[in-house]
Order: sequence, then structure tokens, then C-alpha cells
Amino acid sequence: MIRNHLPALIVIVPLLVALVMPVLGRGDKPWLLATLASWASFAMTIVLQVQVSGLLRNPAATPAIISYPIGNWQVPWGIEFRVDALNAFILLVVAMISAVVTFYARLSVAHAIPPERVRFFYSAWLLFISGLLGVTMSGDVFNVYVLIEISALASYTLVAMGRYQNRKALQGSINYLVLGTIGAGFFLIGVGYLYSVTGTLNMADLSTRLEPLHDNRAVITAFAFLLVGLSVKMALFPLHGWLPDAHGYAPPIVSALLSGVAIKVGAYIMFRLAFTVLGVEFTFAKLPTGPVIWLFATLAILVGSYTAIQQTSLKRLLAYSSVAQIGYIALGFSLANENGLTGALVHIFNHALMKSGLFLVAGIIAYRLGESEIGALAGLGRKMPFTMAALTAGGLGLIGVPLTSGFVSKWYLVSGAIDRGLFPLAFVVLVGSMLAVIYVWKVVEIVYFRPASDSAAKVTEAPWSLVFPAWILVGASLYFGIDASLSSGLAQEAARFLLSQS
Amino acid sequence: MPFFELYNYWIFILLMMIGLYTIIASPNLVKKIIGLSVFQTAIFLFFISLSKVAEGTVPVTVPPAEVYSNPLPHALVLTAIVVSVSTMAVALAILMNIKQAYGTVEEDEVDQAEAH
Amino acid sequence: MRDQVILRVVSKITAPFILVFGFYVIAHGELGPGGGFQGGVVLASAFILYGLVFGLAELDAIVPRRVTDGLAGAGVLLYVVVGLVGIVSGYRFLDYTPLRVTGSESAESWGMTLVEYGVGITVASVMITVYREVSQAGAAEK
Amino acid sequence: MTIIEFLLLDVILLCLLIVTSVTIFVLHNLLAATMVLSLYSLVMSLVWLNLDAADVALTEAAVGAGIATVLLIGALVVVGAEERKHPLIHWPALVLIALTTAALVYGTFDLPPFGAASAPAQAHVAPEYISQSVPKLHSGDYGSAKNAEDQPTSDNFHGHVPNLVTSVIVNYCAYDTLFEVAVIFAAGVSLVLLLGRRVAGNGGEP
Repeated sequence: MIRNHLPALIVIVPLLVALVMPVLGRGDKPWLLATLASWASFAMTIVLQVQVSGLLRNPAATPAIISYPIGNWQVPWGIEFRVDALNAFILLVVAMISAVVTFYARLSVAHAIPPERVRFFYSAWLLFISGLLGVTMSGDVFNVYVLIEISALASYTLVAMGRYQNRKALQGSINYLVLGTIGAGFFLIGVGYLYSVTGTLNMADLSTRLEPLHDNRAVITAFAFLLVGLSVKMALFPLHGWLPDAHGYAPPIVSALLSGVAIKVGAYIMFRLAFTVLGVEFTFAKLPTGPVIWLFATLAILVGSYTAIQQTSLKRLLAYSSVAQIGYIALGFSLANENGLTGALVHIFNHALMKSGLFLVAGIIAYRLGESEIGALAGLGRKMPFTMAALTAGGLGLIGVPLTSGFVSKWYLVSGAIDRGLFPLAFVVLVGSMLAVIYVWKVVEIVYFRPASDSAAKVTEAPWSLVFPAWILVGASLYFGIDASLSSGLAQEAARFLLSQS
Repeated sequence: MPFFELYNYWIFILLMMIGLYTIIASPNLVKKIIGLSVFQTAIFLFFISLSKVAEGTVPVTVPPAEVYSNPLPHALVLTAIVVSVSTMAVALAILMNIKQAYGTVEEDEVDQAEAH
Repeated sequence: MRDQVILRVVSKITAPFILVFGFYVIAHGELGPGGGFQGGVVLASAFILYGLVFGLAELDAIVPRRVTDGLAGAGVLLYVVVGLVGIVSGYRFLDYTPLRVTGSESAESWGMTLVEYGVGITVASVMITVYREVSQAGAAEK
Repeated sequence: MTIIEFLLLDVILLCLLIVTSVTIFVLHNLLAATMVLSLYSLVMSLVWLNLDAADVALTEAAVGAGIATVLLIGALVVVGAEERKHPLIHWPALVLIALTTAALVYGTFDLPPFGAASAPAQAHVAPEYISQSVPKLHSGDYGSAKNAEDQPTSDNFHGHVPNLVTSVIVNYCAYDTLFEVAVIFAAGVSLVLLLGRRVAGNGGEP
């Protein structure tokens, strides 16, 4: 029975647990329930992925599309969950990262949040996850808005919870809130314009009814506003201003989910609207979306990486690096060919593993040292060997060294750029990697080649319950660098699906 | 004449822009939140304008009428209003924390306090 | 305001009427303007009035924080459970068919009514929580 | 009410909205700005009433003029009600707004005329909402998007809810509404997290 209701249950399970959180007591029970809920969602996502993907079935088949009309109302009247090769893949990323990060959360949250608030923290945490999972599956544009807003609302609060370490988290949170709400407002205007010329909110129905309307000025405006709104949500340059403070000062597990997953969900909606709702023809042939996005993507890569080099705090460095990495994803999007899209999608997967892993490492450091200044890491290479090895391995992935998963994504991106004959873009990817070498080396050098300060002399390796989950993510990112057949296979399937939509 | 066909849309744009201007131009964070409320409410006006049918009535079928205005945008706006007031509540709670931490809610003063 | 006898008496007398009116607005949503959200706000206003007149401590005595915390979740929970009934009885999520009132011509369903009450319960409890937290923060400031 | 009366009322109320929203920006006393904001909400709810959105108007009056005002006043008690004087002209903002306005107005030229009964929003999907004859699917299974079993059943939902807005909210858009309530819950949780229980000796804490 459960097998037939996965799209609904994946979202409902975390929501359900979030609801009972406030009546739980102190102690580990909230964490335990949250972990169970997030792993249950993850398990269901895997089953759903197998149901959808043609690659995982034997013999390999074309990917299925699963439609789940909520309340049994016929589409387009009712709201529909629609899972295809694209969002099954994104869903897997969201659920996987959420599950591992929640598993890690226990000590980190107990360290960062006053005990009487922990259960409310997990409640907001699960609402955040539930919203992200829902956005990924929803086939109704207004429903997407509502779900984006619930995950955003929860994340504003979660970011503000970083104030117990640094009051700047509050400033980051309010900026994120104001910009995020304006972005959501722009998205809503886009939805309104589309609704007024088509009379529908369902994505599949929209795409058929928009077909004859490609010259309609209202549709062009709607697309522009949807794009701007989503660029705010995914922190694409130059609308990334909220990201460094929000991701840099939030509690580490919140940064891990924001940087690893939340901005990717914004990127996913962009893929969804551009390819399956409006179509390649409209987005890339009629409008100059390609050049505009690759311009901003290039700037994001260069400015983000360059600013990352100048940071003195590890978490802010990682945050600026996320600005650059979103640039790579947008770059792949703008190429709109198979290799480019595969690169972007597989980078969503790979970067989620690496960046969430690295933020978990930053959380371990904050747990042990109480701060995340890079200078404080001096000499920790010997004191905390496993943690620092994870930091290094994740950093190598950000650079895109061969045999790490970062290399796989950049390989596809470069081939995508060359396929289109856009050699400067291939060059930008390489320059971005060079800049990443500088900011990663800056950290690695301090960790391994500087003598430990007096305060760091007594530091010991962190508990395994923190190091192990961080290593699951970093280890997975290494594994998918060596054997990329699963990750890039699914991404390629999704890319082909997107290109077959027009 | 396009004016009578479209003026409601243009007013929504004007109101929205006044809200957006308030958000950007006011350094006071509370004022920004007020601006945000003006901005969002203006977007809702757009949706309600879409639902209006000339000579239509309130979409309640008791007593029955010939033409009803479209109930769907009404339902959407009801949801969106609730979302917007929830966002406002969270924003104000964050501001109270900022006041506690920095002693001010003027954006530039908060920035200055951080620079030192 | 604790010395104001008239206020105290009047608010004690009106509170039950406000509550009844709140439930009326929730139930009336299917017929005319109104519904769970608006009714929930009315319900909460009865408690907020009580809190304004008698003070936060008195309000906490009638509705302890744990009760509002629990009810805030319980309202949404009721909604989700109605949805899950659809799944369990072989339909889909949020399908109200199994909750139909049998033999009713208008096919009125329990699903719709329960959902409206779920909304009302959550809205009322959250409004009370909001009032509590904001006025407490204001009191701490003085 | 004739068309002319309707338009006249609409235009007058919209002008009031412009006046109030500009006043909000110009006022430096935040308490006064809050009051004008609640006036803005009230006028807005009248506009919506005039546009046949009774439910929305009622909610906006309760939320915008009620809850939002109370929240703002509560916050102003803590953060202070006086805004520091600042120049009214902010050039980057003006440029940004000019661009946004241009884009939005450009789009309006292809929007269906205001009030047109033939507009797509009125002609597609909406008639079934109004007649409450939305087809209902039968099975609880899925396999592919076009499942043979997923034919609409003859057993349509002919429940007749007089208030069509409620009918849309709790039936066809029930999922939106579920998450709308979840947003309210999230706001409650957020407030407890952000403000909660910082006064010593509060009751009810385990």
C-alpha cells in the first residue's frame, strides 16, 4: 500500500514528526525521532527513484513519470505531485543530505542551542526539510510557492539560532528574510502573469497551454520575474548578497543543509520551469537566457572564488565558495546541451555531498574549538587527524582534482562548453578551479604546516558520532569521483529527459 | 482604450513599487518590514484583479446568481495572506533579538557596530 | 487593568460568547464568508482579551503553555490524519470520500468539517502563543 | 451597482491606497506608520470587497488591520518607535524600481482586459470550480502518468458547498491549505525559538 503513496508520504512523515516535537521533553528524544523521520523519507526516496529511473531497472528502460493527484481530483483542477527523472534525482539528493545531517545533529545542536529550545529547533528543522522535499515533487506552481515559503520561513529562524555563537547570525537572518521574501514575491508575480494568460497553475497543463503563447509579452515578463525570484532563492550572482552572512553564521548543521540542498532546490525549479514548462525553444532560442545566465554564472564563479580567498573564517569561506559553485550549476544550465545539463545536475549531487560534508567538518571544529577562524586551525592536522583529513578531501573535491567527484562535474561542464563551441566558458571553469586551489590550500597549509597554538595543544579528536557522518558525505563524494556511473548515469538520464521535453 | 482595460494592473504595479522603494530606501529595519507588507499586499491585489468578472458577484451560491467571480485566486490569496503575516511575525521576532543584541534596529548602525 | 471591576466582569461574561462565535465562524465557512482561519482568530481573541485584562500569569493558569504547544501541532495533525484516512482506506492522500456522511444528499463530508476545525485549532493556539511571546518580550523590556 | 459606480468606487479606493502607501514611506514615526499601514489594509479590503472577494476582504481586515497591527505595536514597544531621519531620494532604488516597473508594464499589455469574462483565467478550469463538477479519479494506485485505471468515475463529487472559495480551499487546493496551516505552526515554533521563555520563573517549562 505504501508503495503507491510515496510522493505524499515522503513529505508527510517529516511534517508529522515536526508536529509532535513541541510536546516532547528535553534529552535526545527529539533528535532520535527527527533522525528516524528523515531516514524514513530517505528510504522512501530510494524506492521512488527505483520506480522512476529506467537505469535502475533491469533491463534498462525509459524513465517513468509518476503522477500523484492529491485528493484524487483530476489534474489540472487539483494539485498534483509529479515525479520524473529530473526531480527523482534531486529528491534523492535532498533526502540523502537531510538524513545524514540530521543523524549528525545531536551533539552539534546540544552544543549550539539552549536545552529548553532543542525540541522546537528540531520541529523547525523538520518543517524545513519537509518543505524542501515538497518543492521538489510538486507539479503546481502556486503549491511550489507555498512550499518554498514554509521551508524559507523555517530556515530564517534556524539561521537566527546561530546568535548563541555570534550575533551576526541575526543580521544575516533578517537580510535573508527580506531578500527571500522579495524573491518569493517576484516568483508569485510570475505565477500570476502566467495564470492570467493561461488560466491554469498545473505545470504540465501550463506547458501545453503556453505553446501558442510564446510571443505573448506577459509570458516573457512572467519568465523574467520567475527567473529573478529563483535567482534570489538560489543565490545566483548578483543576487547572492544574503548568502555569506546567512550561511556563514548559521548553526553548522543549518549551513550544511542550506548550502548543500536549499539553494539547489531553487536551481531545480529553474530547470523545471525553463525546460519542461516553458520549453527549450522559448527559453533559449527566443529569449537570450543562455548568454545572460552564462554572464552571471561566470561572474559568480570568479567573484565568489576570489572573495572566498580573502575570508578569515572557515564557514564564510565555504559560503563564498557556494556562491561560486552555484555559478557552475547555472553555467551548465545556460549551455542547454546534454553534457552541460549533465554537468550541472551531477554537480548538484556532488557539491551537495562535498559542501554539506565540509560544513559538518566546520561544525566539528566549532564543537571542539568554539570558533571557526581559519587561524585557529593551526597544527590541528595531528590533533584531529580524521576531521582534518575530511576537510582536505572535501577541499580537493571543491577544486575538482581528478579522482574526486568535483572533477566529474567539471569534466562534463567543460565538454558541454566545448560542444557549444564556447571555449571561454571552458576556460572560466579552469580559472575557477585555480582560484579554488588557492582558497583550499590556504586552509590546508595552516592545518598541516603551522605549529599548534597553546590553546590547540590540548585539543583531541572529536567524538565518532560527529566524525562518522561527516565522513559518510566526504567519503561518498570520493567514491562518486572514482565510480561515477551511478551519479552521472542518473544525471544524464535526467538531462536527456529535459532535452526531450521540447 | 487600454487605460480602462488595464488600469487596475498599473495601480498594483505602482503600489508594489512604493513598497519595494520603502524596503530599499529606509535604513530602519521595522520600516523595511512595513514596506514588505505593502509590497506583498499589492501582489495580492493583482491576483484579486484577475478574479474579477464584470457584472459578476461574490462566489457564494446562496442566493444563486448569473455570473460569479473566479474563486480560485481568492483561495490562493487567502493562503498567501497567511504566509505573509507569518513571515512578518518571524521578522519582528528577529528584530526584537537584534535590538537586544545591538541596541538598535537601524541597518547602518548595526553594520557599524559590527565593524568595530 | 486588574483593578477595573467592570472590565473584569465584562470580559468574563463575554469570553464564552466570543468562543461560541469563533466556533460558529469555523462551522459557517461552508455557507458564507468565514472558515477555519478566521474562526481561529476569533477563538484566540477570547483568550487574548482574558490575558489583557487579568495578566499573563492568569492566562497561563487557564491555558498552560504545554497545552497551546500541543494544540498547535494537534490542529495540523488532525488535518494530516484526515489526509491519511484517504490513503488507509484505499484512496489517495486528502481524499474525503471515506469520510462522507452516508445517506446525505448533499454529500457533505466529515473531511471538510474536520479539516476546518484543524485549521481553527492551530490558528487559535499559535495566536495565543504569539500574543504571549510578544507581550512577554515587551514586559521584559520595561 | 452599475459599471460606472463600480469603476468610480474602484478608482477612488485605489487612489486612497496610493496616498496611504506613500504616507507610510514618508512618516518617520513608526507607530504612525503602523496606523497608516492598518488603514492601507482596511482600504485594500474594501477594494477587494468591491472586486467580489468577500472572504479575502474579511481575512485582510482581520490580518492586516488586526494581527499585523498588534504585532507591530508589540514589536515597537521593544525596538522603539522613532525612525532616524534619512534622505527620501535613494537613487539606486529609483533605478531598480524604474526597471522593474518597465518590465511589469510591458507585460500588462498582453494581459486580458480587466474584468473580461472571456479571459483564460475565467474560461479554463474555473467553470468547474464554480459548478463544483470537478471530475474525481477513482483508484489509489499509480504507475505512470496515464494510468488506465485513473479514469474519472461517474461518482463525481457533487457535494454542494455554497461558499465556492471554501470549496476550493478545502477540496481542490487542500494541499496548499495544509501547508498554509503548517506555515502558521512554523511561525509559532519560530516565535518560541526566537523570543520564548526568556523571563525567569515562567510556568509550564519542564
